[in-house]
Amino acid sequence: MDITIPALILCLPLFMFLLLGIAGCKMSHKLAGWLGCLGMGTCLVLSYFTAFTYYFDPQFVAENGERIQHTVFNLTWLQFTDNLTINLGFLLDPISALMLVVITTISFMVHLYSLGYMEGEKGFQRYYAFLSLFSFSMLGLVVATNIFQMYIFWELVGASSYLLIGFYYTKHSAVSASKKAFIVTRFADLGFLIGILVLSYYTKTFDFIKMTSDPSWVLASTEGATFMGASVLTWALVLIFTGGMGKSAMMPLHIWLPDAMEGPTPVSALIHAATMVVAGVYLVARMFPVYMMEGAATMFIVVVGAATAFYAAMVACTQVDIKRVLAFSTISQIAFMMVSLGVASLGNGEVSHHGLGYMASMFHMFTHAMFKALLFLGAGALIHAVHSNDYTAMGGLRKYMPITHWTFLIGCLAIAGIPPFSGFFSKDEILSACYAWSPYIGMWMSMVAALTAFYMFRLYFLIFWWNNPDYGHHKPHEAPLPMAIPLVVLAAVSCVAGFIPFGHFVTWDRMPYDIHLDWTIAGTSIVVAVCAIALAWKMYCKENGLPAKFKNALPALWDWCYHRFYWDELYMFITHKIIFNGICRPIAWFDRHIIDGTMDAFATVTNKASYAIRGLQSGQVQMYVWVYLIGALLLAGFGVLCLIM
Amino acid sequence: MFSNPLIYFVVIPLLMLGALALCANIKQIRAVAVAGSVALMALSTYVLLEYLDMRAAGDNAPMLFVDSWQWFTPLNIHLAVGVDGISIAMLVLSSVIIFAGSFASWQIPQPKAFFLWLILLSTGVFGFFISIDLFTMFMFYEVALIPMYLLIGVWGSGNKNYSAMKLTLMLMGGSAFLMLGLIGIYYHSSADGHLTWNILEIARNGAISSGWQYFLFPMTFVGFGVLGAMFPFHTWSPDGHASAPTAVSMLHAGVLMKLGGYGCFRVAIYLMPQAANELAWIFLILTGVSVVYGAFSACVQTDLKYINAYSSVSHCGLVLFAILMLNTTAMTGAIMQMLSHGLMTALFFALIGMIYGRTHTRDIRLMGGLMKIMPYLAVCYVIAGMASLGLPGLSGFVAEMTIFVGSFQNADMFHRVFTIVACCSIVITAVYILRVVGKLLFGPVQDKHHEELTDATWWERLSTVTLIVSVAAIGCFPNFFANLIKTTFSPEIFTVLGLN
Amino acid sequence: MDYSQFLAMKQEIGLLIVFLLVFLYDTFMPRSAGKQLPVFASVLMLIFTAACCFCPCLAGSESAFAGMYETSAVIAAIKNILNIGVVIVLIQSVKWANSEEMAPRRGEFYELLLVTLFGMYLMISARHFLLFVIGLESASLPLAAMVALDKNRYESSEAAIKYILTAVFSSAVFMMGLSFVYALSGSLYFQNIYLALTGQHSTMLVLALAFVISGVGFKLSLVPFHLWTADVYQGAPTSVTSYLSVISKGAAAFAFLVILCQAFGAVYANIWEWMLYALIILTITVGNLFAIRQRNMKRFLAFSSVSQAGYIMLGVIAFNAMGLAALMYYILVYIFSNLAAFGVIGAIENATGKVSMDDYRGLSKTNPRLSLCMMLAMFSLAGIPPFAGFFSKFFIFTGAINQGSVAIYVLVLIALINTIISLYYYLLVVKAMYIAEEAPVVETFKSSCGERIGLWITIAGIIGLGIVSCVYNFLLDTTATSAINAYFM
Amino acid sequence: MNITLIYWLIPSLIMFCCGVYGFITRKNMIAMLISLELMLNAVDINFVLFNRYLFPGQMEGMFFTLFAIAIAAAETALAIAIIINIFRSIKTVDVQGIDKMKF
Repeated sequence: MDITIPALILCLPLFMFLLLGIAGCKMSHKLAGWLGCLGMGTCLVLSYFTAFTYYFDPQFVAENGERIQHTVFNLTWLQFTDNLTINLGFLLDPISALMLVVITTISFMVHLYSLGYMEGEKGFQRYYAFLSLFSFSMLGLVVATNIFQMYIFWELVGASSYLLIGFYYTKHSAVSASKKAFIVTRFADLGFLIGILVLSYYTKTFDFIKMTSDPSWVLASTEGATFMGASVLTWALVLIFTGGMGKSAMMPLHIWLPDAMEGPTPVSALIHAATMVVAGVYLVARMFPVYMMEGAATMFIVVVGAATAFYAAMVACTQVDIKRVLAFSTISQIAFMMVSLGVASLGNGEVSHHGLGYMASMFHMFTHAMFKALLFLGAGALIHAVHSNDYTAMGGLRKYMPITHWTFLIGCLAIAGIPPFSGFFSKDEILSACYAWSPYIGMWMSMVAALTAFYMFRLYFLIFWWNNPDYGHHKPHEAPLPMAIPLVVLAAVSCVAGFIPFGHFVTWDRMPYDIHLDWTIAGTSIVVAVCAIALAWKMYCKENGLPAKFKNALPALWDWCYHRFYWDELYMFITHKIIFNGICRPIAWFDRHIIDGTMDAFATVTNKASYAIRGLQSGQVQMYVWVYLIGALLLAGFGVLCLIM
Repeated sequence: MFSNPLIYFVVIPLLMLGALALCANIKQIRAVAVAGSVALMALSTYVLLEYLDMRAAGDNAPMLFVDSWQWFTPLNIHLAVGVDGISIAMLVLSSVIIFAGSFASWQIPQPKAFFLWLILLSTGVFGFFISIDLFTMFMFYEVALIPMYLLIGVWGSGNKNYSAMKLTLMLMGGSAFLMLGLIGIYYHSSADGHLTWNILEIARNGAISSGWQYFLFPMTFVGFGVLGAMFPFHTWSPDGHASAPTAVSMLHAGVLMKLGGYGCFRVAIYLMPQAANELAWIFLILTGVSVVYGAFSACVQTDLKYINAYSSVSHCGLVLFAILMLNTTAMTGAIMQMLSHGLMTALFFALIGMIYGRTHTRDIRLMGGLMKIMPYLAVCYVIAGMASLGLPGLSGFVAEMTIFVGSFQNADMFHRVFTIVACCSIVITAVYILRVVGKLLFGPVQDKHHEELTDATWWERLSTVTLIVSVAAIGCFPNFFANLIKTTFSPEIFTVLGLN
Repeated sequence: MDYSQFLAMKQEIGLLIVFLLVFLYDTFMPRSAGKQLPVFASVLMLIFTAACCFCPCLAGSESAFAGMYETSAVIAAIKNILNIGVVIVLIQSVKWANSEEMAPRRGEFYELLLVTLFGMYLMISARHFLLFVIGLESASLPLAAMVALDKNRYESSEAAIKYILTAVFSSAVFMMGLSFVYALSGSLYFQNIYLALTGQHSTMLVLALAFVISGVGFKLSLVPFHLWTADVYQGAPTSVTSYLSVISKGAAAFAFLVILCQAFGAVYANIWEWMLYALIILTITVGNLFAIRQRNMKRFLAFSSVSQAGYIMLGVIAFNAMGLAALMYYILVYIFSNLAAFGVIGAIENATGKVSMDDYRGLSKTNPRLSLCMMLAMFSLAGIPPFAGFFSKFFIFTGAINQGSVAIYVLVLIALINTIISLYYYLLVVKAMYIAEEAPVVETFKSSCGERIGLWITIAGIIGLGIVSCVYNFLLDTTATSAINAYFM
Repeated sequence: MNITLIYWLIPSLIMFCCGVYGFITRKNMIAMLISLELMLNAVDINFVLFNRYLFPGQMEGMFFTLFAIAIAAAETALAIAIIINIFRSIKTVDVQGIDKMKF
């Protein structure tokens, strides 16, 4: 495939960033906005074209029907050693093509949406510049040909998410949220970096294709090397996965994501729902053949994922801020994908159930991106309408804003896993993969699915039904056109996306594979979901005392969930009390008073000494002579001493 | 003698000194400063290109433009010059920072005296980087050190008397050890009694016995290390930087501290590889500590310059750390780190000076929301911060990554564990950088009087843009610089260092 | 006896002629012409110095009086160095010598000064202790008179009495030591002593050496024989102080080296190396420690000169040609640097009578040039490149380390660490002049022509002597080929 | 009895020590000068003795003594002159009075 179009896909957003970032302040809001959209639109078209060619052009399919991994270009960016080199390249394979589509779609939708949502905001141009920067980084991340390129763009998406979360930089909460997001992910990235170092030290390569095409060789290269009991490969993979945990907000590194909702809602939709947060999943998928080799690592992934999924779902049931509910649902959904990746392998180099989990995970990533972006944008429309994030300020909105209502409902159905909406299909694949791996994990995940359905509809009912508060003189208004269009488009996608024969496009070994619905599992999960929705309807459809009863029935549980199991408090304690007051301050004190004190002490001692011996110079001749004589004799004595020795 | 381009690195500053002495008014002084720094930049660029051409033409002598003129004949002291990739990188760095610095001190009081001292300092710096004769090297080294005293003492602020004296004495203390080390090297420079000060010859002879290396290596390494802000000899740096005027902080952190790292490599390690190899662990511990230690203590500072000084301790610690790793990649990283740290610290200090010049305070608790008031400076500050916490695309990232990857290639567990310890600094760096950015630039405006402050003037913009562009250049095209530096590690040096 | 051997003493004879001319001028010219005496003397001395520097007849080495007296290229060189110093002192002291209260004693200053210089010549050239003692005494006794020259100032006389008493005491001890040496070796000829002492090491010899060293160390003001220095420097008229601090110190240093090498060289390794070792450490350290707290500039420089003497001694302990060359070079540079400092001090004292460091505050604002000279002098004394002091220090260390033993490395390290202390107090002066914010004490004034010329010369030396390598090269070549090398091992 | 060198050396040593003692203890500067003379004379005696007993063949010690005596005289004269000068200005010859310059 010729190089220009992929290169353009990467360069266009970067160029837009520079253009809007440098010249933006001179432009009018409108111009900047439309420029941004134009750039992203072109990018969208180009990447659709690329993806299309990749999937449907026979030249990318080998004789045995395997889709080949195609490196469009791979430029040397920084050479460390002869075989360790950072390349900037463009790797085209099923998942990267998939991600190209997802990213550009969502990004374009958000660009469009923001025209309405961010209208008249101060720093509108800056906002679009940052959006372009983010799109650039994310695209670079997904097409990375080597793990270090991924790390580079990994950092860049972190930075642009920092900038976008802190977009309202005069708001304290926004600033601290952005800081939190950056530092937590930075911490995770440290793990990622060390993982890369360890892996590259043994494999002597960063290149994905090299590593994944023959993972047994990776295993061999680290053969026998262990560190603190575990094999270094386990260490490396777990550490790399830590990076993924950070970006994808897995427990215990999830705490930044809810706060990240301080950013503008479209940003949350783009970064913190659809694209950046799935980077972790993407990373693991990218390295999947290597992870397959290492049972411990995959087990770790499954455990973390399962725990996170349940935890987030629990918390989501109690949150008041609608964006937070969505944030936690995102966490839990990503956990789904992680688990599904984990269960795709048996850890001994074999895949379980034909690697269904892998495909399911990617599938869910795709569908989830769509409906979660839809939900967030809907939430944005609501917030835009009632100027508050809390459902307590909403209620009965279905009458005021029908489009939002219907699209939001579609989103909820999709995530709850009701056929024929897209979520149903992907989630069903995941569940069947889980059951195939181990029934316990399967049941666990079904329970989480139930919870998901419950809290989503809790949210839905609380917003659109529940009661009819008096909105006073300014009634909530329907979203303006530029905001409405993306909602509709995404809703449409969420309706049909489930019918894509996904197995033909994305599988772990890139061989086509037929999805067949396992109706026993599908059926049960539908039933479960419906029950959950019914419960939600019972509790929240009309204003009533049930929720309060519920709350009072299990106060402890409710408190813990409401306070997100006190994770933030724990982190506050560790960072402020222990690290800040327990390490930094003592060190600073030590530096000023001990190290520097010693240096000053030299000077002081010298001064003291010079004061102490001043008596020698008493001004008395006889004293002088006396010193002289003693000196001479001592000198003689010293000489004799030396003579004896 | 004047056919060699290198000599002009000393001649131009001297001419500038002469011209400055004749200047009558501020306009002329500025003209001289700008013209001179531009000339230096042009010269360094010219040398860079020439050098690359010659390398491309297959000239793999350890140093190029080598030339040497008799000075003190009986002692075999020469004025010997020569450059390799590292020195050229340093020369370019210095010229850029001097250029930026002379714009940053556009409105300094008593400009004449100030620029006289500043240029004297830069004379020392350039002389140090071009000379390959231990004696002249040491001479220029001290020439570069002493003007600091007056620059800080006269134009400084705060507790300047104390800081200036402390800085001067501590650095001179370092050079005391250094002098002994150098003389010692001279007397063991050759087996056949034909003693020499010339680095290349000493390296070629490799006659320093291991016993003496054990004695001389620490001497020289500590001697230079003091200027490289090596723990525990770094305490001059916070006070010194805090009191120094803007341009001096820029030059000092940007260039002068590099003399330390450069000397450690060029003298201590290059001439005494064996001791370097066997004693490295001691200094690895020290520097590894100072990387983390500096970062931690930066987290709680409230004075902008203190924060920066401590981050310098951390970053320069990384330089020495990487040099001690004794492998090509890590050393390349060390040199790139010198470049990157030089540029971004200079940028930091320039911005701090500009902010201080407006708000008259450096206490981050008394400032806030500057992004609203002086967006240009604020944005530059954010960029500098991003460079410092290692954002890809800016210089910090490539340097640090090269260091980490290089250091981690060491077969020995100890080195790798310490590399991981050093890696942790990237998180702590993020913490203190974001803390400052958040407190200083974001949030609501703290002090109502700051509302009517102005944004950067054209000369401030020029000086910052220069630095930012260079930072970005390194960050975006690292391979160019990496290769430039790698040209240094020609086979001869491999043999000397026992690398492969 | 063969009177032609007097011709060996060319420089002494020349000096005597200068002395006589000055003496006759002073005696027989009318009082009105007295005001020209300083210029006359300076010019004469200048001519004489120039002649000595460029006359080829001094290159050869001769000896006279059965080897009591010896001259050679090296010796001629050190004498020329002293001459140069004297010329500068004379030029600088013109204004002071022409002042009112000096009018009756103007001539004496010059005569005494020339006589002491003559004595130093003898010290340097003597190869027999009798001649040496004569030189020593004729170099030190007239100095007492010169110190007392300012007879209406009490400090002057106090300084003088302190000086004469301690000087006589020390010479008594010194001669006591000599008597022991005589007893041990049966001769006062250096080379006889050398031969006789070879292989000897008796307690008595050690005692004798200690006494001898103390005697010369007194003139060099080595700790603990230095206590007179500060008071005398402070009390004496500034011109005399500058003369005392550089010329007599330089002569004594060289003579010290000659004695230790040519007479006692045989017992270097096991006896006086270590004595000197201890003395050097003491001298440098104690001198520095005292200097830190001085506020009176002359007293301050006194202590700084004490520690400088310690550095000079490194050239002696080096016990090799490089050390000798470095010592001579150091003396030369030290002459220029110290005289620059004293030139400024004298100029300010003559103009305002202020000698305290506190009075130098803000001097750079009122008298920028003087303060610049002072700063350069301080930097040179502290050994900051590119000024000559740096080179002299570097070379003296190089020479010392050339001796090779590890102990010397330690010694040099101690010396180097002391340079930090010295840098501290030299910077104090710079700080007072440039950094102190207080209002200037000394108002702007115009220094006299002589002072200005003197300062120009010294500054030129400070800047030139290092950069222009030929001086040191010349010294090292001469010493490397001189006969004294026979005594080094 | 046969009078050996040692019999002569002891008195000279005693003289020297007396000189030192006097120099360090007496307050009157004239007295200090006298003690100085004692020391110098002790030195002279030494030289003469060594010459006479150890190296009878030659005269170096004798000559040295002659010169030493002359030098001693010169010193004393000079010292007394200065003492008188001091006496003029502060009307005392007490050595402990002259410590204006110290530390």
